Amino acid sequence: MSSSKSVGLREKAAKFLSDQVYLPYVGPISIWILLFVFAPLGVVLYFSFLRVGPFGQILNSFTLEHYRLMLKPTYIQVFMRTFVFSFGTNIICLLIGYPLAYFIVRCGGKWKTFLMFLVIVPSWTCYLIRLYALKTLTGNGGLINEALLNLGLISSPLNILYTPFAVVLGLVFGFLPFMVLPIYASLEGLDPSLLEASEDLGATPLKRFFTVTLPLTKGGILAGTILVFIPSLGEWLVPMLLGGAKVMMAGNLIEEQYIKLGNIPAGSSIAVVLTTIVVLIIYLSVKMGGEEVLERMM
Amino acid sequence: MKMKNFLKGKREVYSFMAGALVVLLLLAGLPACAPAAEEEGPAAGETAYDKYVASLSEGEYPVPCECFEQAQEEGELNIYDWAEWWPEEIYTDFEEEFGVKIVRDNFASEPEVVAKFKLNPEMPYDMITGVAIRSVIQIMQLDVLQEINHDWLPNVSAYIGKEFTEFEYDPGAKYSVFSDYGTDSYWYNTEYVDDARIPSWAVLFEPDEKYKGKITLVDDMFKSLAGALAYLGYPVDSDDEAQLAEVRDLMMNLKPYVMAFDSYPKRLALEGEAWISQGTYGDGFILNKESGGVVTAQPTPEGSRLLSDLLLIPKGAPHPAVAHCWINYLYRPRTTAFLCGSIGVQPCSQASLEFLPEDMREWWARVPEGYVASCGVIGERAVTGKGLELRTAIWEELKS
Amino acid sequence: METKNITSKILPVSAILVYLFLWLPTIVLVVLSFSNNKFGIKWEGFTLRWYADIINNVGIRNALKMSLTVALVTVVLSTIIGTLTAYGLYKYKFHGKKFLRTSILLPITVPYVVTGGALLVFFTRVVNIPLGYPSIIIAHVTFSAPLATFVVLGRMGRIDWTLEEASADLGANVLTTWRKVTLPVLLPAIIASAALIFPWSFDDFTITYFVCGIGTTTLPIYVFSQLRYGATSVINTIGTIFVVLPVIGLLLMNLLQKKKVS
Amino acid sequence: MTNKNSAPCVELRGVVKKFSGLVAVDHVDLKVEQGKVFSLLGPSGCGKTTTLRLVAGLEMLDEGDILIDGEVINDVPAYNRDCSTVFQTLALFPHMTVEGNIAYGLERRKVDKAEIKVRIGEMVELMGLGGMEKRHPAQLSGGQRQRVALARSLVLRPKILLLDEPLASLDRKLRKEMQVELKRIQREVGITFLYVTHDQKVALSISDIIAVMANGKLEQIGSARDIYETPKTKLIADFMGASNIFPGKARDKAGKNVEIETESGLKIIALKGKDKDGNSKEITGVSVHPELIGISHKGTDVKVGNKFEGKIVEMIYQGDFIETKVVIGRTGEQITANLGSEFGQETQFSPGEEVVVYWNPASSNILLG
Repeated sequence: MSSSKSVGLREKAAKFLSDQVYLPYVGPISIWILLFVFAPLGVVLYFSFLRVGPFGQILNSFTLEHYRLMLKPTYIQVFMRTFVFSFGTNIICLLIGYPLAYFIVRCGGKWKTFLMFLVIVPSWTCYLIRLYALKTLTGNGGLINEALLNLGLISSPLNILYTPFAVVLGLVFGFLPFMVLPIYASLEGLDPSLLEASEDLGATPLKRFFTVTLPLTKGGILAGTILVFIPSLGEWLVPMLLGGAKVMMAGNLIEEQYIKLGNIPAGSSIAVVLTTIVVLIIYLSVKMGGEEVLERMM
Repeated sequence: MKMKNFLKGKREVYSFMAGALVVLLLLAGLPACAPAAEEEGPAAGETAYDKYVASLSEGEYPVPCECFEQAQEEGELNIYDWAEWWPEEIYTDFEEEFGVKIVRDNFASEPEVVAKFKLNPEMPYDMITGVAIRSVIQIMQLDVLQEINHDWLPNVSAYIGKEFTEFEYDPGAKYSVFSDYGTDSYWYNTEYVDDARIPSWAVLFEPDEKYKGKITLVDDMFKSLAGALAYLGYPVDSDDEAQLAEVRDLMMNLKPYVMAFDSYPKRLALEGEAWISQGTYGDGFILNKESGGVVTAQPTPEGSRLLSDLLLIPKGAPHPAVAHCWINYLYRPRTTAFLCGSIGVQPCSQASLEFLPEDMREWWARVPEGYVASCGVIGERAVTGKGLELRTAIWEELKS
Repeated sequence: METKNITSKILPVSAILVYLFLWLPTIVLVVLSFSNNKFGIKWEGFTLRWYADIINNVGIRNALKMSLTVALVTVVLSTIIGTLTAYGLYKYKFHGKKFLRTSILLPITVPYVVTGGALLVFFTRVVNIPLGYPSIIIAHVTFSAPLATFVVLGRMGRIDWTLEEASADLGANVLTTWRKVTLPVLLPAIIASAALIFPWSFDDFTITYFVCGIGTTTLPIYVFSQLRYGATSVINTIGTIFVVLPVIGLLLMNLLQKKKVS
Repeated sequence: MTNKNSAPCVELRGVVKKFSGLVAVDHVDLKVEQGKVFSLLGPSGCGKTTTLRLVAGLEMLDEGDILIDGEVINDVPAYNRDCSTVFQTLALFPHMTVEGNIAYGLERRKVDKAEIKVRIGEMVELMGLGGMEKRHPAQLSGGQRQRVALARSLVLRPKILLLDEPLASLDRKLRKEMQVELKRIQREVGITFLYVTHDQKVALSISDIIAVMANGKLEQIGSARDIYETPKTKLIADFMGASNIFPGKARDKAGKNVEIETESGLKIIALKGKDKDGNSKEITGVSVHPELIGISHKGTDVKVGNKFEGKIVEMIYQGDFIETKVVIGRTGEQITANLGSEFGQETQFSPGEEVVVYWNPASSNILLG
C-alpha cells in the first residue's frame, strides 16, 4: 500500500484494459449493428417524417402526413389482412406441424433423421422457385385441378390460384418447416417414457396429451409461433406471386412505395409501423414465454 | 438450428464439409464447361476502325472514328433492361463486333428504374432500354440524363421516323431515342370468349358475367388505367378528377372479374387460365404464334395508348461512347428488323420494314391506317401532381 | 384404447399428406424440367435441352457466379463475426450485455422488406456505399452474423471450457489456444452456422432485390425477372438444380460417413 | 530428487482470493515438500480447487505470494508456470489423437520433433497406452482417458503436478485401480503431486501429507494417519468418517488421562498425550472411529477405560463389516461400532440385545475449538 500515485494510476489503467478483454469479441458486431441496423432504421424513422415534392423528391421539412395517410381505409384493410393471414398461417402451421413433429419423434431412430431431413430439404430450394412450383400446381390447368377433374370429384376447375386462400397456402408452404423444427426439438427433449405413458395409460390418452405433453412443449410452440408469425407479417412475395398482386399485404405496400413509386418517406412510414408492431410482438412474447423461448429460437 | 440434428459428431461435420466442397466444385465447374464467348478485338486502333467500317453492310453507317476509338478504350457496356426480352444475339453480336463486354442488369418494372434514379442520381449504367415516355418524363425531371450526341448516331439520323423525334417532352430527341413502339390491346382466348363487342375495350372493361375471375390486367397503374381512360373516351394521360372518378368506378366494378395483375401474363393466356388479358398488340403476335387460340384485339373504335420503348444514357454512365455505338448499331435496318421481329414491336425506321419476317409484316398491316397516330401518350399530366395522386389512390384501392 | 388406435392411424396418414404438400410442387418442378414443353407447364416428352440451355446461358452463369461469391463471402464474414460475438457473450460479463443480445436479435426479426428498404435508403442517401457486391454483402452479413452468433452460442453451453485452461496450462498463450483448441472445438458449431447461412444467402431474394446494383444479378433476382416476364422452362431447370445439389451433398456426406465407419 | 535446495517445491504465503467480495481462499499458508503427494481435502466449496487454480495460474491471487522452488510466481501467466494440471473433466482435446494430446504441451515448448516422439513413447509405455496412440479421446475408456490426461501433463516433467479430483468421474472399482496406479506412477517419476479431492478415502490412500480445508481456511495439516486418527476439530472428524462425535467439556485433567463429559452426562476418557496443542485451545469434545469400538454381551467383564451399557438398535450389513448402532441406556447417546464379520459376530448379536460397548482411552480423540 506504499505505492506512489502514478503507480496506482498505471495499475488502474492496466486494470481497465484487462477489464475490456471482451471488446475484441463483441466489438465488431456492436459496430456492425450500430452502423447497419440502428443507423438505417434511424434514417428510415427520420425519412418517414419528411415531405415529398411534386416529382417525388424528398423535401427537408417535417410532416406527419404519411402517418395520417396510414389511417386510410385501404391501408387499414391491408394491415388487417396482414394480421389475419399471418395469424391464420400460424394456426394452420401449428395444427399440421405439431402432429407431424409428434409423428416424426415417435418414429424414432434412423427414420427420425430422415423424416426431419424431408421437412428441411424443401426449404433449401430457392424460395421463389418453390412458390413458382406451387403456382404451377394450383393453377386451373395445374396438376391438382386436373387430378380432381379426372377423378370426377369436381366438374369445373377450382379457383385456387390468385385467391386469398392461395396466399395463405403459400405462406403455410413457406413457413411450415419453421414450426415443425422447434416443436420437434422440444418433443425430442421430452423423456420418451412420457410419450409412451401418455399413450399406454389407455383410459384417456388424449387428456394426458393435453395435460402432459402439450404443456411441456409450450416452449417449442411459442418459438415456432415467433418463427412463423414474424416472417409472415413482412411477407410480400407470396401475395404478389400467388395472390396475383391483388391481395396485398403490408410488405407489398412497402415494396410498392419504395421501389415502384419511389416514395421513400411514405414507404418509410409503413416500414416504421410494421417494424414497431413486429418488435412489440417479439417483446410481448418474450415477456410472456420468458427468456426460455428466446434461447429456443437459437 | 436446422443442422443440429444432422451434424452431431465431428465426423459428420467433416463429411459434410467434404460434401459441400464437392457441391461447390460442381457449381463452379458449370460455368467452366460452357464455351468461352469473349474474344479480343483487333489489336491496333487504326486498323480496327477500318476493319469495322469495312465490315458494314450496305445501308449501315459507321459511328465516327472518334466515338469508335473512345468506345474501344471504354471496353464495356452496362445495360439496365427488362429480363429475357431482347434476343441474346443482339448482345453477343455487338460484343463480338466492337470487342466490348456487355454487363446486363434487369429491372422488373419501370417505376423501379425511376425509383433507382431517385435514390442514386449518379446511377452508373451506360444504357437504359425499354422505358416508356412517362418514365422518361419522370427521369428527366430528376435531371439525371446525358445529352445524346446525334453526330455519333448516323444510322438514327438516317432512318428514324420524324414523328419519333418531335415529342413535346423531349423535342429533337436530345435525351431519349425511340427503339421501337407499339400499342396496347387485349388478348382473348377464342375457346372461351365469344363477344360481339370485339374489338372494343368493352369486352375487357365491362365483361360478361361468365368472365368472372378470368381477366388479367397489366400490373402497372399508368398502363392499366390508360386502357380504362381510352375506353371511356378520355385522354390516356388525363388528370381530370371527374374523369378519373369514372375510371375508379369502372375499375372497382371490374375488380371481381380480375384474376391477377400481371404485366406479361403469357403463361396464363397460353394455358387458357386467363381468358381476356390486357397486353400489347406486339406481344399478342408472339402469343398467337405459340397458340392460335389466343387472338389479339386492336381496340376500336375507342383507340388505345401508344407504347414506347426508349433508349437513355444516364449522366453517371462510365462508357458513353459504347452506348452511342450501341444505339447506332440498333438502328442498322437489319438489326432493327431482327430485334422487332423477335419481340413483337414495331420499328421506328421505314428502312427496316423490308427485313421484317413476313408474318410480322402482315401482323402490323392489320393495324388500321392512322390508328397509331390516334393513340394517346401518357405524358406529364399523368405522371406528376394531381394525375399521379389520383391514379395512386385508385390503384391502391383496387389492389388492396 | 380406442383413441390410441385412431391416433396411430391418423398420424401417419396426416404426415404423408403434409409431406405430399411439401414435396409435390418440387417433384412436379423436377419432372417438368425434363419436359419438352416450351413453358415448362405440361409434359410433352423427355428432353435435356433446358439443361443445355442453362449451361450456355451467360446470364444464368453470371448470376450463379454472383450468388456463389456473395454466399461465400457472407459465410466467411458472418461466421467470423458471429463466432467472436458468441464467444464474447458467453465468456464475459460487461455493461450493456443484455442490450447487445437484444440488439443482435433485431436484424433477424425485422421484416426483410424493411431491412432491405432501410439499407437501400441508407446506402444511397446517407453513406455512399455502391450498390453491388459491397451493398449486398453488407446486407447479407447484417442478417446472418446474428444468426451465426446464436447458432454458435447455442453450442457453447455444451463445450467443456476447461479445454482452454488445459491449453494454457500446457503452455499455450491466448492466441495459440484460440488457434489450436477453441476454434477446432467450436468448428462443428461454426460449420453448422455456415450450413445455415450459405443456403440462406444463396437463396435470399428480398434483401438482395432492394440493394443490388450494377452487374450484380444474383440467381434469385434472375429467376424473379424471369418469372415476371412469364414462364420459361429454365426456371424448372434452375429449381431442379437447387433441389438436387443439396441432396447430392447430403448423400455424399452420408456415403463418406459410412466409409469412414467401415 | 537430487535437489539440494531446502526450499519447498511449492509454498503459499498468506494467499487470499476473493470472488466479487466473497473470500474463497482465506490467508492460506502451506508448503509442499519435493516428491511428496500433498492432498487438499475438504467439502465442495471449501476453496481447495481455487487454491489449486491459483497455483496453476488459472486464477490471479488478491493477496499473498505463491512460490515455486523458492521463486515468487504471482505474475507468471499459466502458460509459463512450471506446473501442470490434470482437470476434473480431464479436458482432453477432443479433436486430437492421444498422441496429439500428449504432444501438445511439448509442441508449445518448442521441443524438437524427434525428442517429442521419444518422450511420447516413454509416456505411452509408462501409462500402458500402447496401441492407442492414434485414437481420439471419444474412443477411449474412462481409465484410458485418465491415463492420457496424466501422460499429457507428466510428459512435460513439471515441477509439480496439480490434480483436481481427477478420479471423480470414474466408477468405484476403476477409481480404486487408478489410485494404486497414480501412486505407482508418482513413485516412478518422483514428481510432486498437489492433489485436490473431497473424497477422504482417496486422500488417505494416496497422500503423504493431507491438508484439510473448510470455508477457505486450512484447518489441519498432517500425515494421512494423523488426520485420520487425530482430527483436530469436529468438522474434520466428521469429514474423516468418525461417526461417533460427542461434544463435551473437559472435567478432570489430572493424571495422564482427561475425562470429558458430554452434554448428556456421558463421561469419556481420553489420553492426555493426544491433546497436542496443550491447553492453548479448549477441549470441545471427543470423537471415536467406529472400527475401534468393541461390543460384548451384557455382563462380560471388560477391562477398558471406556465402557457403557446399552441396547443394539440396528445392525446394517455392509459386507466387510457390520455397522452396529447401540443406544447407551443411561444417557441415550447413540454409538456406532463396526463389527468385523470374520468371527461370525453377526450371529452373536441381534438387534434389541443388551450389550456393553467399549474402547480404549487411546482411541478417544480429543476435539478442540
